[in-house]
Amino acid sequence: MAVKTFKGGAHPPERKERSSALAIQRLREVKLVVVPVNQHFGAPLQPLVKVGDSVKRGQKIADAEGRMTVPVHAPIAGVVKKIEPRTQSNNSDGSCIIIEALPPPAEGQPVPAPEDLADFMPPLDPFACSKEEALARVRAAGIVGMGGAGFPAHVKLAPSKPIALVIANGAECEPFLTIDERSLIERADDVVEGVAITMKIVNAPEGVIAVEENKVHAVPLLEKAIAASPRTRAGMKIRVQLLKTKYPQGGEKMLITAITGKEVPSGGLPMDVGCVVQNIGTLLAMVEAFKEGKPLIERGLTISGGACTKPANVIAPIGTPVADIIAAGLAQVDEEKLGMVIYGGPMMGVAVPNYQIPVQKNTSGVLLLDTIESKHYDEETCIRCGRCMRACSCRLSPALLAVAVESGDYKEAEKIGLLDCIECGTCSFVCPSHRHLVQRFRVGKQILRALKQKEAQNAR
Amino acid sequence: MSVILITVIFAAILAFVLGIALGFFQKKFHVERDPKIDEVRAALPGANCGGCGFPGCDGYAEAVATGRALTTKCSAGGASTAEAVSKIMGVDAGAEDLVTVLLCQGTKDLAVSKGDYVGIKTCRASKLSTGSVKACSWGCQGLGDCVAVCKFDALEMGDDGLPHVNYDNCTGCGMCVEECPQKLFTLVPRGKKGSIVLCSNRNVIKANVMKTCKTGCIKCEICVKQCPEKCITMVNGIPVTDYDKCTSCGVCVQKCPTHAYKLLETDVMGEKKKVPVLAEA
Amino acid sequence: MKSLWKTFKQGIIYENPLLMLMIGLCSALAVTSSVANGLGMGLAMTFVLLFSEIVISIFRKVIPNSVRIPIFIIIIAAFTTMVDLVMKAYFPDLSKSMGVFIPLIVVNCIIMGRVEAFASKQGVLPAIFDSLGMGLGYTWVMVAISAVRELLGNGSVAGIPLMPASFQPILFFILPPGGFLVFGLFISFNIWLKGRMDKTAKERA
Amino acid sequence: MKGTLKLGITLALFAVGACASLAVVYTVTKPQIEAQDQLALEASLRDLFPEGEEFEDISASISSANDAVRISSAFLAKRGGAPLGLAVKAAGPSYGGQAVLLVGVELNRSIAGVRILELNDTAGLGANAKNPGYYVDKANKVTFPGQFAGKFITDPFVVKSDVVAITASTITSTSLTTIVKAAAEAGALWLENSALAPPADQNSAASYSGSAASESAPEATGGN
Amino acid sequence: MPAKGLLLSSSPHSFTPVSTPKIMLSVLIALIPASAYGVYLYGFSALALILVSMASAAAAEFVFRKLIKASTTVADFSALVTGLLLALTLPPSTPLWMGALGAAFAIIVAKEFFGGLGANPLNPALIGRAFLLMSFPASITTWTLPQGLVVGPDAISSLSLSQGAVDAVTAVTPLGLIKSGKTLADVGTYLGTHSDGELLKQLFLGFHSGSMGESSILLITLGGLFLLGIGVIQWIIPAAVLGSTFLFSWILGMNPLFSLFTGGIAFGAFFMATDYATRPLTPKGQVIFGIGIGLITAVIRKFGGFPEGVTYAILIMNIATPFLNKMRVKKYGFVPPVKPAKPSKEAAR
Amino acid sequence: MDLAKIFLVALLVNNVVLMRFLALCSYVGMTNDVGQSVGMGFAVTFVTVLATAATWPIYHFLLVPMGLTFLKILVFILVIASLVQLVEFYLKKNIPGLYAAMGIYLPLITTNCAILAVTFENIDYGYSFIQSIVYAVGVSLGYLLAMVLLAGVRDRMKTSPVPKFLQGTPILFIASSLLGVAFMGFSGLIK
Repeated sequence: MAVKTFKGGAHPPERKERSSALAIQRLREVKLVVVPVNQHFGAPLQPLVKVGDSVKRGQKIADAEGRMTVPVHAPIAGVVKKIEPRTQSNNSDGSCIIIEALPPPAEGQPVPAPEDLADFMPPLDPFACSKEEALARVRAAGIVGMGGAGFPAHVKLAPSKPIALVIANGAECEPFLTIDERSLIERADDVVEGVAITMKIVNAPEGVIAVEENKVHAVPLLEKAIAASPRTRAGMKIRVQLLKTKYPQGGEKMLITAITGKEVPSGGLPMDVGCVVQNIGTLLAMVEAFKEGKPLIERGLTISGGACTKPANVIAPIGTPVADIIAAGLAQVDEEKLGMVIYGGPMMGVAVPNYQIPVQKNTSGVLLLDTIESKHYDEETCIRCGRCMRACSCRLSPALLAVAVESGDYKEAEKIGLLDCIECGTCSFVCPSHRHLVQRFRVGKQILRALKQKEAQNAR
Repeated sequence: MSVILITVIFAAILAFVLGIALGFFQKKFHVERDPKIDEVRAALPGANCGGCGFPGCDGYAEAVATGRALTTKCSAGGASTAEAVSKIMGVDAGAEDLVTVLLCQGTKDLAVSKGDYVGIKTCRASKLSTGSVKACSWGCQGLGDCVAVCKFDALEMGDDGLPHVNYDNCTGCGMCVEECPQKLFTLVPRGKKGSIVLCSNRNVIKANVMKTCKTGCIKCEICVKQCPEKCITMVNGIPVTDYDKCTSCGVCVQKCPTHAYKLLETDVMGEKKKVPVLAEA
Repeated sequence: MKSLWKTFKQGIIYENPLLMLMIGLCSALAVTSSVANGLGMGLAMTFVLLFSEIVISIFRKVIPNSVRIPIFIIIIAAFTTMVDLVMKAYFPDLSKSMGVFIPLIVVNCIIMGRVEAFASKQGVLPAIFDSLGMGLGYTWVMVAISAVRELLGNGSVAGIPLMPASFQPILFFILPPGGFLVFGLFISFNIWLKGRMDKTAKERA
Repeated sequence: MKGTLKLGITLALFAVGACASLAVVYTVTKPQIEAQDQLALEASLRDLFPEGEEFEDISASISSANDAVRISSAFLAKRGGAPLGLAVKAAGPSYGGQAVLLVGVELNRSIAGVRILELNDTAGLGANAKNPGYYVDKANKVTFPGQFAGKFITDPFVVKSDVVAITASTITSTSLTTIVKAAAEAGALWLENSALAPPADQNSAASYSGSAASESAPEATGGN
Repeated sequence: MPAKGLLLSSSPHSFTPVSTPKIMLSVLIALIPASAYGVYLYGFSALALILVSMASAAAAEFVFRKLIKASTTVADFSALVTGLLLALTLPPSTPLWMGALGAAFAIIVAKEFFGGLGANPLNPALIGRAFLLMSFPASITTWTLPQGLVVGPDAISSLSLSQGAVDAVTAVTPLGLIKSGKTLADVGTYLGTHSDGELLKQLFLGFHSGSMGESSILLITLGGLFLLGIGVIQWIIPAAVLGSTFLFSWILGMNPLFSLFTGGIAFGAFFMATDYATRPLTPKGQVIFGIGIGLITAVIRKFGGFPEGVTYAILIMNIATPFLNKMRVKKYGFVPPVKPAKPSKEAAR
Repeated sequence: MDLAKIFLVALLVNNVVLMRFLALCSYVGMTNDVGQSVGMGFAVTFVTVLATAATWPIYHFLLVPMGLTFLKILVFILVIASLVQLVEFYLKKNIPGLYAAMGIYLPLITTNCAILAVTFENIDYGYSFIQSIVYAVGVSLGYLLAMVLLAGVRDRMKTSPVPKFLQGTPILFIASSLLGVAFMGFSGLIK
């Protein structure tokens, strides 16, 4: 099989060996969950419950009107204790619904019936129902893109342009993270099924499961699953594609370019080149939503890092404080060595002040880095070596862009592609002077957007 | 002798022709414009040296007259010209004399920090990346965006991690108000009397305020209850003084359990500015 | 009298045309490769400035505003030509080494600037002091720059060898790039000096 | 229109005043300026031919064979009516622009001396040609132009061979040598045509001993 | 929960092990063969020149940064690189104090005045060399013969070269000979070779007079290839410089191989033109940059006042760098601007 | 001297700003950004050529026959000043588009010593009319070149940590010095 890739990028140390062989564990006992009301990219939601309400597992607890919204469901059965602002995994304070689990039935008391605890939707056959029904189900299940910003899945699955290819993003190019790899190995059938469902909904003739070379051992399993799938027997075309191990191979745009050779136009979406890219976690959530009627109330994540003495791949209810996963013994941390906590991968994740912060729909991993791994450097002056320019997967010129941003020349910065930056962090990674390039671009984008907004207002 | 004669005749004719031509062209190609430009232009030396960064004296005069340039840019004319130009332009600039006040007292010792921030040393960047370096989401980031933007040397980063205002230099231009990502600055008239809360937290969980900052407003509303003039109201979680009624009696300042209340005339702008906040509170 | 002295002092340091106002730079760099040239240029410049300011100050009330610039130009050009002629007649070597820069005094921003800003508004006496202050301020900087350049680039000052015999002249300093460098450092030095003086003045106040 | 007229008249009055005074200065300095040029030239001429009493301007009748070198003027030095030699003022290109040289030619077609009138080459390098303290032959204190004195026009005039170059200034050396040679040849030709010098084939140094004959050109021992 | 403060920063949180000192160190290593050969050829004086120049550069940087109360940056080795590069472009017989002065000038005026590493608009080592060339033209153009090189028997008489002291023979560089109107054959005679091929071979191996940086094209190329191999420099600029020098020399009627094997063109192509701070960043800009250097070098060698033009060619193209940086590659997904682009909503995973 | 030689010498070898220090006021003042410097450069080119075309005939057909060559300075500066004024009036009224692009630079040009120097040198060097025009173009394009190059360097220095005591004008002169060093490479290029 030909190994495909894109131009540019870098190869940070993978560090996946720590957790790649560990089977996914399920966290069963949860005492308390902190569910952020807003976990998607789009308009804010309103809580549907109030303090003191009893909720069932899977019950909708927040929703809003509008296309760019996705409801949130109770991950466990329990009682709403509080609704108040808490720190979320993006470091900002957001309204959270705090649910305390029902106490385990005392001895001799009747165990509550499952239907009293859970409130799932009826199963739905995606291959038999209409497209509208399927999309409604995806939204009702609260599914968002589980890899990145939390883009509503039902919007992504209703493109305005014809789709030729569905790509399952199994690249998992971030160091440390192995949850997708484990999912590919342990749930290959479901992954194939998820691709098939997606293909059905967007009416795509072909599906590709893209896997980086460092996960080549998952390929035979996937190929077996494809061969065994009733969907491929019914004529659906699904295949596996190996990709070179390189960061940011899992970036949506890079993935599309690697597989199809096409480039997503600046400011455009994957559908502009006839592609839909789905995260592995998202595919699994969709399968569950159709098969079991189960909304997105739990997700898999990797807990790893140098200070994590016992790494793990776990499935935990959304809203579980990571500290509770560790307290439950699924993973262990050496407090002494702990230097940094990151929600997400080391390249794009967010450094947070503690690991009390709950798991969210888009939390693919939690890294507990030791003090050596978390060494950050002070900036030195740019020596203009040009490494960032060769590494930039978007063919931007980070060094020049940084100069434009620093000198406040936002017109120039926009011209040379500030808004095209996907913030993958490759440029900062390769910089020998340890320039905080991506951070600079983030700040620059914020200012540029504000300027443009002002301009638009003035124009009016 | 003939040389002198020829010279004189030549010069007379040349200059006369030039004079007529200039006068004629000036009339013929006359273009209406703001008389203020001409006024400013007249006050400038006319060296057209370009030292001001504008294309010639005309360019600079136009920039000044339309408010695009400072009145002090003419280097050829020096201080006297600057004065004259300011006089022409500055007559109607008699706005209120404002100064800036920082609405945060979260020094390094009093406010709890969230972690050790590494990255670009600007407040905007730290806020974007960490939410807030301080455990208090509303607190001063202490990285001096305000100091950097101040053109008048009126702000200085103190050792306590907060910017300090030098009220002699502050012109109330409002650049810091614009720049602060936490919106912690406010402009008040110079010499204003009355009390003010030097805290901006709008934390709805009162119990958490004390965990993050020892001098934060904990929304106890003692000030509202104790004020003899009844001039304090809670607005959006922060007590606000009605300066029409405030008599600077100082009751709120004394009663405030976290020392968030201060008197503008003494504690903020007065001689003994920044009375150290007691840590035991 | 005190204000006259102050006018004079302005030009020497605080509003030094070369270092602070940064006008009239061309000649400051072009002819400062030797002290003789620098001094000659400075004095020629002072002469033109002095007489232009005097004449214009005398006639300031009869000059119509709309043609004042051409009239100023005529007066300045006349004095410049005189200097040019006199130098050609009596200092032919100096005149030759300064070449086109003597006639170019006419477009020196210092003269036009001072005439417009000062002489056309003030009486004769202040104008004299202003022109002397500006002219000498110009001259001392010229001499200082040329002294540095000549010393480093030729080992001598005003033609007198000062460096030990083993000194090898650093030609860079009498070549054009050296002029730029020395002048840049001079400005930097003056800014520092002025900062120091402002500081002490403030402390004293 | 009346205003315009008034402006014109005012301007004219100032111009008249300024120009009149200028004209006065001009008339005063004019003879002095003209005298300066003449003085400088004569000083050089006398320097070349110390015995010369009068110098006849023969500029009109001389021309250069070398296109690059222009003969601007030439003077026949005489003593008591008898010709002593010819001084040729020649201009040609050098490193930093035009160089003007005055070359004295003896009647025997050897070079009486070379004076550099104008040279704008690099200070410290090519400009050393006109530096009286710079010796190409330090032992004998011979300057660059000084080394030409006594050379015959039949000599090769090749830099780094029979002409010693100024250190690190081969171009200046070559350019100046070319000018000297062209001027000397033009001068010798004129002398021949005027029948003041013997024809080329009869050239012999022994027949005439010039003032500079004792200064022999240094052997090529220095420089690079 | 942890009592101590954890590190908070913006992503990425992982960094390459490559650092500025390591890059500079690798340049120093790449220069070792050429320097060592230079020392072998010219002996102690060359070694002393290298050491003095490097020491002076480092000291100048240290003292200057102390004076302006900035952080000390000597530890990044960049000053040492500048000092070494400068020493390699000077005649081995340069007086030591000149080397020290040039290195100090290069570091202070050309580098630190503009803000230090990465901020200098022109190559400091070349500015140092140009400064010395302007200031002491005689010394900087006085070459010595390598130890053991016996110039051809008729060389002295035919080329009128004079001999001074026995151990230090003043000499001319091959380019110097060409500049003074000699032919290739004369150069061959001078170096004691008998055919053009033999001459080129000798030039390539480096047995002729000149600066240490122009002696052995072979060793310089090896150093350059080492830097290319470890990714410190990229191939575009050296290729463009060498290619265009070859081409333009040929067009202007010079022996193109001779042009490549003499003078500092190889040294300039690999070590000077690739200087990070002063070369354009964009590939297109680099191509034009390299071609410009080749063209100007050939033109100066053919028509200019200097036998060697690489120094000035690189400096002149350095000035053009800010403009060449505007020649960018089309960014990912570039669409010709019809309407203002909208922000991309996707983030890489 | 052929025309190409005159042109190249004026443009590169004796660059008007970097080697001859003319027109420094605008060189320092107008190089804040590249666009501005280009505008100024072209305006100077235009006026220099115009001034040369006007002063050369005046000198040779008016001043020389009348024996008034000593009035050269006065007449030339007056002619240039009036010329600039007239061009400005004309542009402002009739071609406002061009005026907006270039006209704002015109007042600066009256005191630009490069222009006056060119007109003088045309006389001193004894150039013919055509030679004078070529020389004028060469000099003014040399000015444009220096302006643009400095603007480029300045643009780059905007984000450099230039030591405090050199910030502002001093570093401009030092940058010019280094540009001059590079331009020394052209010396001797044309003999």
